[in-house]
Amino acid sequence: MTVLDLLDTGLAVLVLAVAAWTIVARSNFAAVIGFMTYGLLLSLVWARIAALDVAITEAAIGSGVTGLLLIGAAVRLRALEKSDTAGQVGGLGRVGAAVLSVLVVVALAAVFLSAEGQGPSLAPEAARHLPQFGLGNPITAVLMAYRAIDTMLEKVVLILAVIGVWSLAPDGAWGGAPANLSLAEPDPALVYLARVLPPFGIVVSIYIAWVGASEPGGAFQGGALLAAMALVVLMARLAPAPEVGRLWLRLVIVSGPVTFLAVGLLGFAIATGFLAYPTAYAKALILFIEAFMVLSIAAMLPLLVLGPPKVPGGRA
Amino acid sequence: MTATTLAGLTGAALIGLGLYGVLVNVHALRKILAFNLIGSGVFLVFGLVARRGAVAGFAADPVPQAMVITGIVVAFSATALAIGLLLRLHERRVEDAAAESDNRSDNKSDKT
Amino acid sequence: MPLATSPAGYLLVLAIVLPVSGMVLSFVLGGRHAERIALATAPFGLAIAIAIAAEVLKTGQPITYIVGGWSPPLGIALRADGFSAVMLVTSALVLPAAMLYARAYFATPATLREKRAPFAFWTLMQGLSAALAVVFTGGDLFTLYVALELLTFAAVPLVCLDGRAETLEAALRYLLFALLGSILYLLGVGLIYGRFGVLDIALLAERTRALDGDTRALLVAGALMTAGLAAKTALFPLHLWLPPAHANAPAPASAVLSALVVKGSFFLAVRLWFDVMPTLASTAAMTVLGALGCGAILFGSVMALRQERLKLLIAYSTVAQIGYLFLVFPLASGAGAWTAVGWTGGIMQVLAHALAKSGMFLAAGLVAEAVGHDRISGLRGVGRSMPVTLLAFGLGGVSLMGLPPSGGFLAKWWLLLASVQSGQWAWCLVVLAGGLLAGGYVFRVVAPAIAGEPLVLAKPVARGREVVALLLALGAIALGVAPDGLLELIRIGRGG
Amino acid sequence: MTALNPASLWLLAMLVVPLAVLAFAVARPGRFGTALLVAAPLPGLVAALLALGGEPMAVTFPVLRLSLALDRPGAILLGAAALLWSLAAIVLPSFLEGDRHARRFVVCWLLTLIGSLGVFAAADLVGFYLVYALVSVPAYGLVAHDETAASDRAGGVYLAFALLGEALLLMGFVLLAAGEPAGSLRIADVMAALPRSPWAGTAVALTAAGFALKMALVPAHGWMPLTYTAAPIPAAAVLSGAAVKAGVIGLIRFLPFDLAGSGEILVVFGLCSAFYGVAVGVTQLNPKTVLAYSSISQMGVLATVLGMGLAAGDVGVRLDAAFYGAHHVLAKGALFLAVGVALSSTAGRSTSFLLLVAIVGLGLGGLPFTGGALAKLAVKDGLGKGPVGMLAVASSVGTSLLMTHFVWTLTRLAETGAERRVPRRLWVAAAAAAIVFPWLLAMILGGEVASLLQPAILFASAWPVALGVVLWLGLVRVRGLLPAVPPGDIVGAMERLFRASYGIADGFAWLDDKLRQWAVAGVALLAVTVALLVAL
Repeated sequence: MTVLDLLDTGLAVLVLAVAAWTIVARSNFAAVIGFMTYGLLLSLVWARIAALDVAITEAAIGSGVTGLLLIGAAVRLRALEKSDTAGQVGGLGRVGAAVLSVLVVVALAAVFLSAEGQGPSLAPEAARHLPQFGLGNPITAVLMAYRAIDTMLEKVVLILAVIGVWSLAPDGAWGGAPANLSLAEPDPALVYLARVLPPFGIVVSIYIAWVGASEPGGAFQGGALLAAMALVVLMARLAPAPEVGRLWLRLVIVSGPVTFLAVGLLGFAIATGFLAYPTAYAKALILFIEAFMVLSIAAMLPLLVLGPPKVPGGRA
Repeated sequence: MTATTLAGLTGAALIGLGLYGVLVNVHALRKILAFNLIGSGVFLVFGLVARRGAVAGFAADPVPQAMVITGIVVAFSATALAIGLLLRLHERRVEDAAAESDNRSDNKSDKT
Repeated sequence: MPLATSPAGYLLVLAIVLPVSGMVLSFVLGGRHAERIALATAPFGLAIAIAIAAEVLKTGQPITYIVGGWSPPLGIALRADGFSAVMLVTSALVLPAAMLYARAYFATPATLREKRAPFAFWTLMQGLSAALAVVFTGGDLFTLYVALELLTFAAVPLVCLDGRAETLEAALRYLLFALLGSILYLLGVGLIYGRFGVLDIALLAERTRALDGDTRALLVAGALMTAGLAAKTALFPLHLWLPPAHANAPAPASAVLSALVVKGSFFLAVRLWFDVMPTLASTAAMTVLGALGCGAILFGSVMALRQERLKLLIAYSTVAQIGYLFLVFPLASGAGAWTAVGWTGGIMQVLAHALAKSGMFLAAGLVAEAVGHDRISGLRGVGRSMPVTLLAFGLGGVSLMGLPPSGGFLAKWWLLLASVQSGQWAWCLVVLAGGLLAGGYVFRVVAPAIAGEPLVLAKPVARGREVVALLLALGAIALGVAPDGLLELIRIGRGG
Repeated sequence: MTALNPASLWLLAMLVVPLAVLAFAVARPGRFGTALLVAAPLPGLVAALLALGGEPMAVTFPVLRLSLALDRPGAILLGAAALLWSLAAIVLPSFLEGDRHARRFVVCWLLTLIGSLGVFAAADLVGFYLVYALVSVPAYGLVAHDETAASDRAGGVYLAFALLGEALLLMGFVLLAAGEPAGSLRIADVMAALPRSPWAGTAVALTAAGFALKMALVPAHGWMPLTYTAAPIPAAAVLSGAAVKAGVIGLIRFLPFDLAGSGEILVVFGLCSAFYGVAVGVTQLNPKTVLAYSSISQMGVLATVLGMGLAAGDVGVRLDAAFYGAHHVLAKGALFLAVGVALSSTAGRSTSFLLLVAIVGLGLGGLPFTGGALAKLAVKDGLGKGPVGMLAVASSVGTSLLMTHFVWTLTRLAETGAERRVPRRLWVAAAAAAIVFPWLLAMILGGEVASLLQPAILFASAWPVALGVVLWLGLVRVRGLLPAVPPGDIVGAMERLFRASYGIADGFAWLDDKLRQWAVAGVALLAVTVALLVAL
């Protein structure tokens, strides 16, 4: 066993231990902190299996933004935690759940171990067409060209989630803004950070989105970083949360999918059909779409963290 | 055993842990957490598949990796919606309880 | 199956793009525009769906569209066979009907630019329409995962639009269980890709047919995906989320949830076992699914008989009717000559239930609105004050009971016929018992409703909304004299 | 439409005309034209007469997948039923005047009418099932019309039996269809394919059981006394007269007479019903209940006749049974109208009235010169001279006894007032129809009617009737010894048994409670996964 193997094994054990902690921890808060740690450790696992794009995404979303969302919820639900013991699962239920979960794991493990080694791959196929787009990162090609419709629909999922979260507003608050992220006055250090960080963050996220054409990174990761910047600013209360009735906000939210859809339909006219790009403009079109996707993601992720409008808006 | 298979097995174990957690945890927040564990376990399975698709000159099959990125976004949306519902439910319960105790005290004052 | 775009393939793109665009535009413009856009696009949606059905029927084979010109396995194909086509048409009928009905329910008041519930309703309904279009036309298992999630995300918030604690709890439970279901599905997708490096259904069909060797990954995937989809379809004993969600949602949402949304995940389960891996569908596994369906029929019907509230009764009836759908697995899989009969029966059940149940939910909603409650014990004479509504409920009930002429009758007829021809007698008993129990719960509502003095209504009912409910129920009846073309259409693209 | 024979259009009119009347009744609540209700069944009568006089008619509607055909047995029953529906409709206005549920009654009336007539002409399985459902299910509205505790109960019990019958029939029909390799649903085709069907026995048994429920053969008879006692007079008249014959035509159409099957089973059920109806009938004091038990008995006789025909492989029994049934249609309908007359006026106590009632009633026992005597003669040969034939004669004695008892219960009836009046003239017309129609039928069918008036034949029909009357005279003296049997006798026990099954439902509710707990449902999800994994 090499050192690397040992490290891998250690990492796996650590990941599982932290995961188990999030299940059994007594306090919700501790479990959420555990989960964020878990997310970071997981990105290391992703990096170890040659999936840098995923590692970045997992760190940004799986750990970062999701963590923020969960922490906020844990804080607000703290009052509930102690009182709510009804519906405790009995010993028999736990044993049953454990046995069946283990059976599922065994079945999966049997599959993985039975077919070790080389598996089927679309990698060469995916790479073969890359020059046609002028792209270097095959993942971007998959997301933006081969499986573009998935990516487009995934943005629709995000919009539906935004509508769903907004629909939870109290009736009187419609059109208004979501509540502040933290209940207490922001820490001065955070405020300072929030003043300094965003300019850099914006530059870096644009870079990540741009470089995604050829290196790990891309619209989603760029958007996520931009979203993180927005969240920092919101937490520091340097800017108010936007009112959900604002036209500009809605336009920003839909800009990504709308551009995607529009370029996709344009494909009927200028290329071979829906979501097809003419070879000459492929890279330009993809980057054009990605630019708006970054905007959309950067708007939607913080909005999903912020939750439904709470403060009655300026205009009903 | 390679790092890849190890990652796959880790994924399987995470799925098992998550399933157990979703089933036995009472608190909805913890169910949501456990659901995210299952999710990341499933994504690791995709990672394993991607890595096994490494053929000459390619570190991994990009297609499953791209799917994971899409999957992470969807999982995040799901978490956000679930948390939103949970928080709103909590709020409503507090409001309803407050309204009920108001009613009760009103009734009492009527009687006295 | 062809891996090239069919001449009319663009219709599939339109079927998806239209509701997506409508939803996005509604989201941006908001307010009354959302309603207008939803209603204005509906006829076009219906026209597209009918055009797809006509094309499939005319050419006698599925139509395909290769998105972006990238052929599977690298790219994604959209595909519509006969089953897709009839489901597209059904949803293009039921959704607009629910929307028309909902206009009074979710109107934006003149004093407001935008109101929460109407905004959410009109955008989410279009989201639902888009999700269903992708579910019915998606040719790629991962695209279908995204579609499943689209469906869930559009459906869940509809349940709790009134914001009561009870409905929020129902919605949360629905969401969590549905997520559990979809993650199991996704895990299966991962395993299948790991085995073949292919997710296109048509290609997978070829691969699994030609398969010899290790099937372990596929079997594990099949079990996981089927269980996940069963959870999303609320197949007994996985129905915990359905009664509270369907019974507490606003009536037009309940109608769509019961009629279409649960059929979405069922549709994918059918795809899985009839298209993706028909050769791996063991008799035992199909029997397990059929047995669960039987459990659902008996259990759901008996529970419906016991409910105090009308909408809960209808919701449990949905649990029962879903059971019939799963009889399609033992009755239409395999190679016997009866499979065509079992298939037609199963699909007819999907269609008849969609129309009958949506009509019944809309009728129940009208009753609850006009009377002020939906306690069955307090509905004596309601049929005399709102006869059209009760007629809608009763005609839907006729189809559920399987009395002729109705789609429900034909469905039962064929399911029984296939059971007999395949020698699987046990299903017959349950199907017949289910009909009797359905008779019981329909009678429980209808008999007192047409008796006594006319119930005094707290609020008048709008005739137009009654007619919408009635038309849907009449649709279920009209399926009883379904033209041969429809039956032919249902079978187009079925393996073999 | 593939019909060539323009007379067949009457078959279409038979269904369309009542539908049009129905539409009219729904569109114009409040007022409903008596004339329309009386006219609605008449196209059926015309079709029946045309079919009796000429060739069998047939017509097919491909779009509706419905085909109609009228042969002689069907036409005989159709004619009698249409006549009764038309006559009974005459009293509807006086019954429904000021009734808050008049429209509901008329709608149910017309739907039942369509089914009742259609069932004699339906020529394919699905079409037959459709009209059979129509003659069974909407009749609930007629039975439960009065909205008393008794009629609510009767309605519930009626519907339960009706739906159970539908279920049995559905399964039987599916088995019949499954046995037809070409996929044809025409009754003629499936019956022709029956000998080669692997499911022949089960198919016939289930189908016959479904029809036996409709005919109220013992032990599935309990619904009938409840129903006819609770239903308003005109409804009871058409239900007991016409609607029940859906079961008779069912047996006629679906028993494989050309195969000589095991008809003995049917004979046993039939004879049991024939005597059981009489035995319990004489304990009843409500004339409507007495008539209901008489119907059980008469349907038992018909089942015996058909059973003997089946055992002997005698195709001709179809016509005989239809003839017997046709007489019962009109006689039973007339007798229910007689109850209406007795209820609505003192004239109901007059000797002339009671005499006519006795003639029609004893006609069921075979009183010479009545239509009933012809009916008895028609089935006599089929019943044979063996033990079954003798038992059949004994049942005639019983019927006469029961009918005498019926006349007596009429005399004891308290007058309830005249607002729901059955006109005497109508009653006389119905009675005349019951007496005369079989004679007309016999002449149309070309029988040698005069030879039936020979003294030996007259005597053979007369003595059982006389014996029955005498026996009743004896019985009435020991009346106090008779047990008090509740209408529907064993149906009360069945209801209790049914209620006991609610315990199962409680078990389901408990299960539901568990399964709706998150953890249990979650474990169930994994269990389903593992079960599928194992099963794959």
